Amino acid sequence: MTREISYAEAVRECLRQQMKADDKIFMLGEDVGLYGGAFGVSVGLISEFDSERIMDTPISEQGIVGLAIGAALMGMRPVVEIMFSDFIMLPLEQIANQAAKIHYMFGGKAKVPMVIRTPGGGGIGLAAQHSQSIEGIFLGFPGLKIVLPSSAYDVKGLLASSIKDDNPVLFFEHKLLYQTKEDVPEKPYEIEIGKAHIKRQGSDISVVATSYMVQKSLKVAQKLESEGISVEVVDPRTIKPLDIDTITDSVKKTGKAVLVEEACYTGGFTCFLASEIMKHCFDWLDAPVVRVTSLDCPIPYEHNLENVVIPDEAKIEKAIRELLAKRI
Amino acid sequence: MTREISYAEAVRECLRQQMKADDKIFMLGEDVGLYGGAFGVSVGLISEFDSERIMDTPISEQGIVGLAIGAALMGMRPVVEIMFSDFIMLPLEQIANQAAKIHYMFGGKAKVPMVIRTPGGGGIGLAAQHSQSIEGIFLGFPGLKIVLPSSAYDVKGLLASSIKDDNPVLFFEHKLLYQTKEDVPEKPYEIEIGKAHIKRQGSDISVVATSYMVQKSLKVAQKLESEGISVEVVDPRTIKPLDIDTITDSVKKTGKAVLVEEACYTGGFTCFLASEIMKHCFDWLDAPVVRVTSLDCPIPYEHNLENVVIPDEAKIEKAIRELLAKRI
Amino acid sequence: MEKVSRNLLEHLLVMMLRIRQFELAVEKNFQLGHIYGTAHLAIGQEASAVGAISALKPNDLISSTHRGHGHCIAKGADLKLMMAEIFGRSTGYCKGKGGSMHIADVSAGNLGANGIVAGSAAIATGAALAAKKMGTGQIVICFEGDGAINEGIWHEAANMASIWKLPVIYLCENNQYGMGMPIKKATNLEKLSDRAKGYNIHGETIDGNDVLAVYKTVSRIAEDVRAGKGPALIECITYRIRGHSLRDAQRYRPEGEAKKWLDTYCPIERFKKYLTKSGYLKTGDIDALLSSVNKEIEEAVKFALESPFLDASRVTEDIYA
Amino acid sequence: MEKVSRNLLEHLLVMMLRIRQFELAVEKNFQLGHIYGTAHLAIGQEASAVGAISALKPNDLISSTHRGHGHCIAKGADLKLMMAEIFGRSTGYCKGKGGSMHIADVSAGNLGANGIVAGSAAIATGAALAAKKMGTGQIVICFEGDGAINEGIWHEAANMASIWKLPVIYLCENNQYGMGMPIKKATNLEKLSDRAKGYNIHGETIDGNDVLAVYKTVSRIAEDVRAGKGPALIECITYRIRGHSLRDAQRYRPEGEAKKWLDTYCPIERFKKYLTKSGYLKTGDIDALLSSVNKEIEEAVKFALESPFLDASRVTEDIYA
Ligand SMILES: Cc1ncc(C[n+]2csc(CCOP(=O)(O)OP(=O)(O)O)c2C)c(N)n1
Ligand SMILES: Cc1ncc(C[n+]2csc(CCOP(=O)(O)OP(=O)(O)O)c2C)c(N)n1
Ligand SMILES: [Mg+2]
Ligand SMILES: [Mg+2]
Repeated sequence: MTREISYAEAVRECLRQQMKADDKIFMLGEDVGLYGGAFGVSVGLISEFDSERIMDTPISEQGIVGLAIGAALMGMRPVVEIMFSDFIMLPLEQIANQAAKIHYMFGGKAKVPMVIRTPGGGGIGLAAQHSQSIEGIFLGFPGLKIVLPSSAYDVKGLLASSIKDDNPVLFFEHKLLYQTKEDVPEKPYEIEIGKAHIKRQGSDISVVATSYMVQKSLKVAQKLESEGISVEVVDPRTIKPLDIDTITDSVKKTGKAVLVEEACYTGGFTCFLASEIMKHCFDWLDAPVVRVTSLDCPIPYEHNLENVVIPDEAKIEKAIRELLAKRI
Repeated sequence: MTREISYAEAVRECLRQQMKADDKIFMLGEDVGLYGGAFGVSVGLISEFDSERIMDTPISEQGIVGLAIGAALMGMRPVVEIMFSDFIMLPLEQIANQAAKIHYMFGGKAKVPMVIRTPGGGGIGLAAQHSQSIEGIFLGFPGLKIVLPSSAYDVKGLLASSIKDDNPVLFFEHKLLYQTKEDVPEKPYEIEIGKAHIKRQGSDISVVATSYMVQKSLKVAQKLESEGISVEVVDPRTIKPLDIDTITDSVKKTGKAVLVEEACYTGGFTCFLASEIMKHCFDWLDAPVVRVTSLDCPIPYEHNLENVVIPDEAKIEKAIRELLAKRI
Repeated sequence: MEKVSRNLLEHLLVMMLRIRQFELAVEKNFQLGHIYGTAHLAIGQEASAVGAISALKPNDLISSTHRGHGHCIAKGADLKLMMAEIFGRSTGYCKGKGGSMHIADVSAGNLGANGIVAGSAAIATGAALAAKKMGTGQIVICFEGDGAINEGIWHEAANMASIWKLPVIYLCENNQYGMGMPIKKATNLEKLSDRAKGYNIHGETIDGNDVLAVYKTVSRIAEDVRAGKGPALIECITYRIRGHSLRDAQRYRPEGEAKKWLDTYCPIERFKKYLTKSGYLKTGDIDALLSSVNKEIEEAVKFALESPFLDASRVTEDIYA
Repeated sequence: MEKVSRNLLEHLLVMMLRIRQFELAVEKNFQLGHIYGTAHLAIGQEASAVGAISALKPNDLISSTHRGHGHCIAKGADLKLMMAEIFGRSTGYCKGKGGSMHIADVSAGNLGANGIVAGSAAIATGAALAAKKMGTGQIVICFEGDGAINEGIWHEAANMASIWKLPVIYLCENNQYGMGMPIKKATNLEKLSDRAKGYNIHGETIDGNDVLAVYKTVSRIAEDVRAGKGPALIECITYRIRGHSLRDAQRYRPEGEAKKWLDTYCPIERFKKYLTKSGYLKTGDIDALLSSVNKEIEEAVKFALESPFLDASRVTEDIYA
């Protein structure tokens, strides 16, 4: 059965179904129990499970992640929630030096199956320490997988595969996606990690976007359709491993690529992606790849300022039009 | 007067001179005093200053950086040493959420003049948790400056400017550079942050390299010269701010770019650089920019394995030859 | 400790009223849609901020938290600039770039609110280190919630403060919850000040809703801290009357608990009672003080509402010093 | 506690000899150029590893540190595989990918050495959490240096262990230095076990060079921990006889200090004296044990030397499970 449910509900449903199916799975995080998490994602789960399965922790991000690693080494499958993705800086050492590397350092003889769920992104006036898109910093740590679901359907399937994965998976949700709705099957299903998804077919230009920027890009594509501009929107869904083939196929077809992400201009995932596209599609490209990102600026508090920093539909549209207008 | 001294000595001399000139400067770090730091950089300074100026701390990286921020807010100019750059993951939150953003969040009304010195890189058999090149993770945090000196002359001048800078500066030294020697003026001098340096002029191909990879690239350039291949070697010296003009001028001249860094293939600084070069030099490029990096792999312990993961001169040479051989 | 003066008593009351009325105004203006984002109100916790900061000298320092309006006001901040910041205006302390969680006034001794729990612990300790190095005689109060003391950085900072005898007081406002987490589930301690034993520093737990007790305790301890006897940890028992933030459904809290605390332990009502009973002030005096505070708050709101937003072109200013 | 058996006494001695001789072999082979990188030797600290781990049941767990050879050996590791790892060979515990600082054998209950100070504190605590959740009855000993307890993560882990009464013992080997930092400068405590008071857990400081004392203390405490009474912190006073690593100039250490400790408090000599005095073993018995240990070590070195390096083509295996 398929119903329209929200992204937050899809996460919750996945957690419920997976935890019912496997008692090695448990949740660990700040106020994930009665409070239901800062964005209400786990509201109600505590009454279906108990405080052993849905563990409220002290405010101790390093410790929480470390505990999860230890439990994972023992064969459990912890799902950690870090309340805001900004706070994931605190347990970085445990994630990137321990969880990511244990399998390798130990010669393949131990594994760390765990998921860290955390909401990123701006747009609700929480300023510089609660609004970042930080996923890019994890790209350089082999051993980690990085997932950024952009819709309710995707989040349910990707979370299921992440929980079943035998590696540490960083699972970045987005504050502004939580209330977006989509048809989602009730039955559990999985979406393979490492497969991009063409969210919309098109032939004139390729837009590769992540997380909430997929939704914004789709709106722009829809709008441009009425003018006869055919925009293909590709969502990598997982930025590590990256399905570069699906992306380069699209770019080879259209000859033009706009990459959209919410991280700053300097240092985000699309830097790597741009460089890969140019490497693989050099002879197909009509013009350099264009990146649409946040400004190189901490996210400001005030609403208008925040909107200036974070890419909006107008900026995406402008980038597409300008690239299409380029004389080859 | 100019003498040949080592990179480590150049750092030490700079610290000594700057601390003598300004009593607001002090050092803070694990075993920076009598021990002289894990790589002997500050050996002897404790007898010229005292334990108030050269402060040995407990093993508390987050706390050390946080204390430095507080002292900087009060008008002092702390110079922190983090023993291995891998450990800088621990204070990431203080660096990237606090030090980097305070000036902005506080509306420009406070500043955080501090330097964090830390050695990165592999090559001495210390395995996955002591050998990383982690500088790239800081690119996405506006407010930080990131400096990677590649020679004794540069390190002295860049450290002086970093200490005098009113912003938090991350100063990445390299274990294998410490013993490399160069002519260095005895008198204090400064090298402007944000200016790339053409380490060697050339006309056939541009190699842009950072940190220890500059030295390796220079050796390759030297070798190829005898074959009549003219390699230009550019060292950005500071990756943030980045002197993109000097780099693109070089690439426009040669039409070919090889980027060399010690970080992993996925996610390092040269991802951004490659994407910028292709953006600015698209019409000048004969072929896509080539990146020479470490493999996407934790640094292994054993010597040969380590050498396979980290780029060596042979790999740089191969990349140059292959790019030059490309039929345009 | 000398006997407290009438002036001081009035000051304590006015400051607490300012905080209370300011927070009520923030709450109301959020409901009216004038405030974007969120804020964390200190209603019910006025005594710890006011009692502690009133025990400081003017050039002493504080660091604050996400629940920082009270500390900021008690440290003498300009209500207009605070309100303007919360309204996101260019006239605010941070030009609208920081908002409620980042109000700071470093030159006036407020090292800033902080969006990161325990994010200020080491920063405050570093300010104390600098004060000691420079011989300024300043001390620092590091405000923090009960939840903050479980963060690693707090531990690292407290240890360094202890070994170097830094002039810093960790003032832990135990308002019974860290978000929805009851303090008894987050630590296994009778008193949070027992944490002090792990660092061999002075620890003390007091009634944080008794403004005079806070004032007297902090005054006494500040003297020792200033004299170089090392840091201290003071736990102020208090209660968070409102939700965690302006957007908290409060599922975790027993019905009526907040009302009970407010009815029984409201720091302002208790202090008013004390003042009138002991004859320092009459009810009429208090009413007069309240209405003058209300006027200030009204002016602050007016100032904020009439202030312009920062021009978008200036959004990337202030990234580098 | 029951009286210790002769078997046990012999076991304690043999294990300590194994560690000592193993470490001497590592040191020698480093000097010979057979070992690349560095290692941190546990010479002089044999009693805490052996005493503590001998008090565990076979399926209990340990986590270790950068100075981890001793813990690993005491937990029953195969000396050949250990030595091969330190020599960087494909036959080693980690195929040469980990080296001295990352030897682990999770399926045999060793959660691994760690290159990060306090890097294992939370991991060990999480293993204890899992053991409790799964009802396995296992307990975990988290070995750590005196320097490690000043890291924030240690604090966070200890607090969670305390609130959830997790079956973990933090065994702090106070060898007087963290690298070159004397412990008295790194904390302001009489006894490091005083840190326990900050979490309301059991803390105890013992002579860590008395293997029987360690064994008995850990046995007693392990019983409580296993029974669900919550975690404990045991400080074992010991001394690091060698430099911090194989490359330490030891500028910070008073001349003769190490020799004095070795002459006076060597855990092996003390235990030998006890065994011979009390008639459990004769000098000849001990010599026989030593030479059999020496043979094992020689075989381990031979195995390591003769083992191949991993083929370079396999360097990127084992990144993902
Ligand atoms: C490092 C970090 N973790 C989590 C949060 C989310 N958060 C904000 S306030 C808060 C509760 C803080 O509790 P406490 O320290 O008791 O302060 P109170 O809100 O009660 O004043 C939490 C969990 C945060 N801001 N920073
Ligand atoms: C987070 C971190 N900081 C610093 C280091 C460098 N380092 C390695 S061992 C060591 C000293 C550790 O002291 P202690 O915990 O007492 O252990 P010991 O070496 O005495 O056995 C230091 C500073 C590290 N490995 N990790
Ligand atoms: Mg609280
Ligand atoms: Mg030690």
